Amino acid sequence: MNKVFDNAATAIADVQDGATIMLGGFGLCGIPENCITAIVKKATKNLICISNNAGVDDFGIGLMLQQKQVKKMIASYVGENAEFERQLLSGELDVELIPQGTLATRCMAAGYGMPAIFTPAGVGTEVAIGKEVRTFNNKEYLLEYAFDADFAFVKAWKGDTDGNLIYKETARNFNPLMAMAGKITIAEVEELVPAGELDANNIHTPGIYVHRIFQGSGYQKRIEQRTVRKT
Amino acid sequence: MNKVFDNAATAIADVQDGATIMLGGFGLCGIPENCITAIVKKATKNLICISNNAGVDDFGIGLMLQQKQVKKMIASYVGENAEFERQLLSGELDVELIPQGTLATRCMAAGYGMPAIFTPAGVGTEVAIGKEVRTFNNKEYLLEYAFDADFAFVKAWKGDTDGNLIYKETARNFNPLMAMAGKITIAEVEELVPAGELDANNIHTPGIYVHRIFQGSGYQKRIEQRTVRKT
Amino acid sequence: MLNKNQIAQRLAKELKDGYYVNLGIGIPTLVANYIPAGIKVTLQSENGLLGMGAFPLEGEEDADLINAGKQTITTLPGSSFFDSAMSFGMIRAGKVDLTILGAMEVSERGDIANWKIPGKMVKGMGGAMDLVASAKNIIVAMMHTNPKGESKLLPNCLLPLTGIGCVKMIVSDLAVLAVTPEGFKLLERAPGVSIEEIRAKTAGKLIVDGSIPEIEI
Amino acid sequence: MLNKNQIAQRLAKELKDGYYVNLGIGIPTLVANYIPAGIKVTLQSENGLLGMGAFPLEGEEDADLINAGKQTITTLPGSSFFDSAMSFGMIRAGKVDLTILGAMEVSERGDIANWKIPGKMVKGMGGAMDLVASAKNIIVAMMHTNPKGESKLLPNCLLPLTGIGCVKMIVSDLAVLAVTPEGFKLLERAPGVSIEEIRAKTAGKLIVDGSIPEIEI
Repeated sequence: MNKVFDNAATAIADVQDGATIMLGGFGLCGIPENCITAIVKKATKNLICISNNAGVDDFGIGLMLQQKQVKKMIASYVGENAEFERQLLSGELDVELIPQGTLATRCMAAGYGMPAIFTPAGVGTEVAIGKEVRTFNNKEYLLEYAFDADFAFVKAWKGDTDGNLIYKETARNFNPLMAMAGKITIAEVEELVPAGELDANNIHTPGIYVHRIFQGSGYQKRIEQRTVRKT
Repeated sequence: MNKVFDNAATAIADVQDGATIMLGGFGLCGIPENCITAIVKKATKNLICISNNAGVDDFGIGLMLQQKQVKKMIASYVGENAEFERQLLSGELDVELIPQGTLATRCMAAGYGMPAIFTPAGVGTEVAIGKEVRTFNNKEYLLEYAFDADFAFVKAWKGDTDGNLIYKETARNFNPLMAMAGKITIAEVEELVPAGELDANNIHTPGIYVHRIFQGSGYQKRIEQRTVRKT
Repeated sequence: MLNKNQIAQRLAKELKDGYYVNLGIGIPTLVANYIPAGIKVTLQSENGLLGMGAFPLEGEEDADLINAGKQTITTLPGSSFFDSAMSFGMIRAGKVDLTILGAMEVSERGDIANWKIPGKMVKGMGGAMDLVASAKNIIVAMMHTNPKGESKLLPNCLLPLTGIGCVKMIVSDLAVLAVTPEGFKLLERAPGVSIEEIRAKTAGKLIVDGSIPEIEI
Repeated sequence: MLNKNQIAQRLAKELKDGYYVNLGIGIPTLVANYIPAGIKVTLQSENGLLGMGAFPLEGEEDADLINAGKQTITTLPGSSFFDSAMSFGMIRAGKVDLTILGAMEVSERGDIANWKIPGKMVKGMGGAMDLVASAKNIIVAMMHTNPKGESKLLPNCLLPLTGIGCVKMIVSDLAVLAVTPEGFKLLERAPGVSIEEIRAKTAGKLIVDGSIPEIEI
């Protein structure tokens, strides 16, 4: 059973038009750059994308938006992205905005075999419209369902040939959650090592959740808000 | 704000009769030995204990049972424990047996601010009696509530003065879940180091969940089923 | 009639390359000794380990490294540790491809009873209820009859249930059977065991369709 | 009238030793510059970090280490990284002692609107709805009026809500107010600002009880 693929193109070769894809990352931090490049090249259409953000105009999911590959975007914050705005206002793009913690927990629910979870986020707001509200200990919660995604594209720092993953710093974010949630999870890593080289005690995503893995290349790791202090 | 205590006795000094306590560990692996010894010495009574197992006759929670400190035990498997059996059959001890995954997830729910979760475990069995059953995608699930525990006693391998914890191998088990779930979480560690010495990328329990920490001593780390192979 | 090791050998034929497998206590544990050459199977231990290896050598036991039966074990390259919530999370989510466990009774609808005998000391269900409620592929390994000679394959379980409608296959000392909507379907019989004997020792509905080959191990 | 840094300074007085704090974008971020000496406050960033430090020095930026505003940051000793589910888990579970965030409007019942202006491009709520629905202690930092001079402290929010009945306190350029069952209770006024001015610029119900001290920073 070989999980190792040569590159993004072969790893994502069976992603069909209309697929639902989760993409890890927060802003541009920890995004699956190679998978995105490959899906743009493959020109897969009518995708439903679940990701915390939608990239920027010329990077991340923004590249997929440029090619009009995305039919629907499920995200918590869609930030500064002119093409995104244009497609949304013109009706070309369907957008569902959901609270960030709800997004994270709906991913985790899928990975943990929980069909739905309760969260207080959005109670009393337009997010609650049409949703079941339930009171526990005098506090109201919304019932939110686990996501159902055909593929998850995640990016890790290190990975091994059994699919075990370790993320770096805040590039972890949604990646381990989506890795658990995808029906087929494709992981790209900065460094791929033989099974046994990573410390079993420090694995963030056990290989059972990862179906395909490849060593990525040419990472740009763009910084959205470069902020520094003087001394 | 100092979280560091000298020893178990001072860390558990305010545990009152009738308290609900979670105790980490699986069998005798990763149990909070020092806290148990201290609570036995303190002779606290009428405790409700939530733990996967109940120790053995002369170790672990078995020591608390010997002193008749436990009013109710919530566990998934209570194994070989003659005194436990005697107290149960005589009606001195109340026991609630729940599926192991339900136990784990009810802990996690408490730590994750989820009032209840859905699990298929126990559907159609006596565990389901009196519980709400709900169908999602043609599969039935039980509604199970988050635990509400006054204290969690957990055992880690390494910890720092900010309360960050790292567990070793399968001694992790329920410890990180109970650490998240306790209103007051008391961690005992084999090695306590200054904040900053542990790798931030490899922390299993962030210090925000840990209220008190101390370096334990005299760990026995008993093995329940020593099993070896020949060559 | 198969002995316990032979039952394990037959069960091992159900393993496929790439499978993640949870093996229960007893006969299922023995299956690890018969993983076919050339395939990779990763063993999950529900106390928080993927990649379980053999028992340790004398003197190499590690108190922090045990399996769900509390036995000292070792790990293989590529193993990972995690907490009990993630462990049962991956079980519930169907990431574990195959679960093999023992049973006291199985009904012709695939119900299983293996955790409690009323009137006896109850030890608890441990992770069994989670496993049987979650796994997509559950095989039971057990003796066809109990020590009194009574069938353990019943129209309905008499003991308190562990889970309902979940068992897909049974490998006993006498036979291999699939649990189908129509009842227990006889697939293979142990060498030297007649269909009549299996029929006599199967209290639930037994379907015998065509010729039944002997178990090959 | 307080400037933004003075608002942050006043907010910093609400910090207590041992607090875990989530600071929103804008004025709340500035609070980190005024943590009182002698107390320990740990900053949570909801993208998965406890123990956030200052911005990095030029040349020391790390693309893998950002805050929830996507800014490059550093960590302090004792920090930890975790995934977004755990991050919002600890927020929902009330482990974060204090959340300070900006708002476009706050109602006299503590409702908050800070994520959407109908007719304008909507960027999304990010983690704001989770934070306000979960935290036990929520303080809003904002200007008392909008650029048109209209009060942002209202009987009812006019903009789409982020959360209901959650704001406990407001620190504005003009005043410090508690949100009480009876309405906005004036606690302190900015140096040189009269109660009449605060009353004039507070559209929601304002309670002035006794003499109101000036804000000390």
